[in-house]
Amino acid sequence: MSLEDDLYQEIILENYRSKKNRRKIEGASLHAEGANPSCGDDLELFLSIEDDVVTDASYEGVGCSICCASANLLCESLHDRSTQEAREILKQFKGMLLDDLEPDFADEISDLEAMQGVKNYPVRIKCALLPWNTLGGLLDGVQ
Amino acid sequence: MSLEDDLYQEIILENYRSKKNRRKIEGASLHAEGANPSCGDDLELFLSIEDDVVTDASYEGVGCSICCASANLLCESLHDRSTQEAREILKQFKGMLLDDLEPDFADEISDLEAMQGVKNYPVRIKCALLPWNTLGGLLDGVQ
Amino acid sequence: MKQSTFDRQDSVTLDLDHLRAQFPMLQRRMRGKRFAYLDNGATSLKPESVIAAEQHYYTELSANIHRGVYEFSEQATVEYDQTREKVARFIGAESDGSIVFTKGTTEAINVVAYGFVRKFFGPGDELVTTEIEHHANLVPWQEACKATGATLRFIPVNPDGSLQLDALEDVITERTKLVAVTAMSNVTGYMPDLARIIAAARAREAVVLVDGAQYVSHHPVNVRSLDCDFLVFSGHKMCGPTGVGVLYAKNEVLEQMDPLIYGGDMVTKVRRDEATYKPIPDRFEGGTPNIAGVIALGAAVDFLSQVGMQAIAAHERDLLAYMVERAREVDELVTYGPDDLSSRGGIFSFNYADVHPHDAGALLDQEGVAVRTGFHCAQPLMQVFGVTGTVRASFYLYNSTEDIDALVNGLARIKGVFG
Amino acid sequence: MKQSTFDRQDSVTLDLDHLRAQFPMLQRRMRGKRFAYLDNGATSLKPESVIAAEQHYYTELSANIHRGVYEFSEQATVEYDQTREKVARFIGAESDGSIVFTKGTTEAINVVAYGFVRKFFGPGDELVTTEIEHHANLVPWQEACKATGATLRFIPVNPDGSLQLDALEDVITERTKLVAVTAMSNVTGYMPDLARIIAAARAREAVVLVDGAQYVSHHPVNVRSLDCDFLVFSGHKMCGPTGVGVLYAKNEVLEQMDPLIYGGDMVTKVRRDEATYKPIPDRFEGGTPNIAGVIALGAAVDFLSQVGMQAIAAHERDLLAYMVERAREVDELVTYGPDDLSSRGGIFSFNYADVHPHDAGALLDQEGVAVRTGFHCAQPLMQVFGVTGTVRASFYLYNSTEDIDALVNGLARIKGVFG
Ligand SMILES: Cc1ncc(COP(=O)(O)O)c(C=O)c1O
Ligand SMILES: Cc1ncc(COP(=O)(O)O)c(C=O)c1O
Repeated sequence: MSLEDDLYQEIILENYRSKKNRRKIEGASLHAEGANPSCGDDLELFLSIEDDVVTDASYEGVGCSICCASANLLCESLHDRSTQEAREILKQFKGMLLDDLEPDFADEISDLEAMQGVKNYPVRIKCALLPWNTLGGLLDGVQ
Repeated sequence: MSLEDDLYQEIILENYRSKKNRRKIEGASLHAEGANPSCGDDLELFLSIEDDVVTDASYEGVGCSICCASANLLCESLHDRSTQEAREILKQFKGMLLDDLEPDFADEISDLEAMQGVKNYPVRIKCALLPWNTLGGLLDGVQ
Repeated sequence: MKQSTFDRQDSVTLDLDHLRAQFPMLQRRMRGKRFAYLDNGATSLKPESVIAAEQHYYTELSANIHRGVYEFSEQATVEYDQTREKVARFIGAESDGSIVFTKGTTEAINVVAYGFVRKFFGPGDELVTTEIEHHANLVPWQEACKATGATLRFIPVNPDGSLQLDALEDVITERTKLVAVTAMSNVTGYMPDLARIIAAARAREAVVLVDGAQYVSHHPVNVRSLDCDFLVFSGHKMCGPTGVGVLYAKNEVLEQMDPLIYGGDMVTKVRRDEATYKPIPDRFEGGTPNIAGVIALGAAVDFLSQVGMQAIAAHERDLLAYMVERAREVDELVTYGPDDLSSRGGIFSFNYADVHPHDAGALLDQEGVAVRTGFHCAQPLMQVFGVTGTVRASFYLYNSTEDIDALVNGLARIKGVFG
Repeated sequence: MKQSTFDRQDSVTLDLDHLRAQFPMLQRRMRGKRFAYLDNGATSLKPESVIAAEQHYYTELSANIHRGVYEFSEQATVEYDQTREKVARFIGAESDGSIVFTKGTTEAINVVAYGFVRKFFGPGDELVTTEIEHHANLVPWQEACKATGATLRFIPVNPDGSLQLDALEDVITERTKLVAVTAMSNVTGYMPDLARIIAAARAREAVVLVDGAQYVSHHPVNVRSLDCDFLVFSGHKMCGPTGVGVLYAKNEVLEQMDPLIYGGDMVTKVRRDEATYKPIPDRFEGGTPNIAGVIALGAAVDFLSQVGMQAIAAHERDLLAYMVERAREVDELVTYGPDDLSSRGGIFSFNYADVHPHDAGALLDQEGVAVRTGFHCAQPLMQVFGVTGTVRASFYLYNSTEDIDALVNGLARIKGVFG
């Protein structure tokens, strides 16, 4: 497998280039910063939550294509999910990259599976996980 | 050459065992301490000087056989020498051990040559030199 | 941690020939004689696997770790981090403790002396240690006490170099904030009852540092059951390379401490006037580390684990017993350390009559026997014994009774010269 | 120290094939491709002679130094001390200066930050550095200033990463007690006019520390003509092993300083409550040092001296010129550092359009090209450039134009993915 097939496949590049969720949400219910000091990735994640449902998600900051693509996919996948569902997606995503588990995402968010190839590139796993770990921190604050 | 021939020859062992100069001189004109922290040698050297002539020399302290033998030989060799002569003996002794020079000691102090074998044992050179370096410090103070 | 926990039936006997064949130094001769290496207290010899691990790094990776986006740098980072896990497993460190790599035991103790003692201690606070410590576990505390106004106190020592543990309650008081004690004296092999000392410290809520430089390389260790806050040791004494050591620390203590070494790799954000720091343990590893050394330390831990620490400890106990027995044949020997061998690891200190240790060592060298002579970086203990130095024979897994025989035979040569 | 002192007619051309054959890593392939190692700023590859020197210590000596009375320990001590002399000669250190072995540049700077700045500085005193420094030459000063109340000041930086030396007299004042500056930026290769900076410091009687981590390994150095008080550098960047570095210091300054690391081997007399310390430089080398590392550093110095530092510097100047030329072909490249190549060593930092450096580096890796990406432990300089990171290619004696061609060709792959 070449890097282009594994890591830099079209879905990932599209999500990296997408500007749709690359914005601040003014008055977001939750927001937090996450950084990988060793590679300079530095993101801020915003969530709007109404009645325990994610109504909007966005991110801002700098990061490599894997990190930004992962952040965009995260934002896409959370729309209209309950925080409980968000937790489940997070768990699946981390399991896919860290424990080699086969993910079982709902059809409409199956683009997340595009990130699976990252697991073959140990140093990039933390790029892909940065937005998700930041999400984890945010959700831990919601009970 | 065995260590016994080189280092532990009879003259050295005799000088090591000799108690003659192993004593304090009360009211000595000069005295100073010298130590090799790395091997624990720790000596005090005493000189009585009258009219620029060494009338008595002695040492006290702890040291290995090479160090103590060297100290005893030093004390023996300084008797009735002027400080200028003492400086010359010191120079010859150091030259013998450090610069591989052939020494030219007066007959009555030719026992000093017994220390020549030490030069083949680099770690022991500093044992042999300790009393002499201490002497050097003392003589530097006399002008 | 006491030997009483060893079950002799459990202990596998070492296959000495097989082990010795793995140490290139043991194939050498010294002064033309069979090489009897009895200076393991100073540093250990290295097995091929450790030497190969260093070489592997330099010939197959050679890259710097962290932030590398290319194959060899990634691989070096993985192997570096693996050693941290190996070392943690080796000493039974659970997730509530961290492994910090240092230059050696000495640096590890200084990290605590600066980051903990100098940061938190003041006049009225007390730091308890002993007179049997290696200078590395004494001088940093002296200086830290001087700098902070804290007081240094000592668990009293017996004339044989053992500690008066009955006095623990007098010395460790509510003012005690740190107890720093060796797990094994590098002069006598004496191993204090750490469980008792640590219990006394815990009762006063003092933090405990254990100097494991001599112990960890020779005995099984479990920091959880030991319940110390810090354990420090050196790679070079445990079949590993020079220039690498370990500071184990409980996270809750390490979290509060300031780093000693500031620089790259331990920061998150650096601005002109200030910086923020990474989480532990990275915060304590500023600068390019000894990458080859750390990777080779991993190989040393693998090697020791494979041989088995129980078996190593048992083997050395046998050697010490044999040494003590053979020493009885030589009237001129003056020996140091407690008579109770069950409280001692594989170290045997002695003097031959009043022959200076330096002379004794030089003559043993001629017989191919390597021992250490002098004060062994433990001058206060020398004062207790009233000597300026001793000759020290210290054992390791590859030593045999032959080495001890060579030492005893070598004593005849000392007798020959000094009578 | 400026390149203008090189006479091109003098400089011997390197026999690259012969040199490259001595580096085992250069016989390897990465990702199945010819290995183009352009990460010398992070660490250098090692020649066989250095790897053999480490191995020699472990297989033929293996003993601890100092106080050993047996053959192998004596020999190890001799070889350890010889490296001190070799290093002193290598940087032109005369008898009025000392070589202290440390773990690396970072520890060396911390030795000065503690033993000099924290000891002698107070409110009102100023420490001058720059925004182009590696974190190792910034963070220790930040913390030392915080601890002492001293003020940290900066020589202003130009947008291209060079320094505004016209402002020297404004920044270095009678309150300045230390000037700490790099001899070569690890991001741009920029080499400030040290002579001018040191003259300004001397005029104010300030002490000068030069960070030679990038410079010393690539250029001839003479501390006497440079007239700095401290020069620090790392073994691993100069064909030497990891875990060893050098603090050169003028004796008159070192004499006044406190040691950073307390322990064995740096003391003369130790009593229960206090210790006295050895003369310099031993006082600054507490604990068992990285013996194998120091001995192998000696081999690295021998190797570099034999190749010739003039020739190495000239070779890298040629490589940089070629790199800059080839870079002109690629419109998407954004480059960093002064245009005047005569003020730069063999380092080339760039970004490919707005592709994140991490992505660029990962794709170059696939082509067998090893570069470093990120902020290079120099965040303040990244802020000057307004970027979060760069891709850095850094050269050494064994690099050829082929390596640069591989890099330039690799850029096509980046274009393929990111357009
Ligand atoms: C200019 C400069 N200073 C200091 C350092 C730190 O060196 P080390 O990590 O070897 O301590 C480096 C290494 O990256 C450097 O390039
Ligand atoms: C008990 C003890 N503590 C500390 C040390 C210091 O270890 P290092 O010199 O490796 O830092 C030693 C080594 O001699 C030791 O035996």
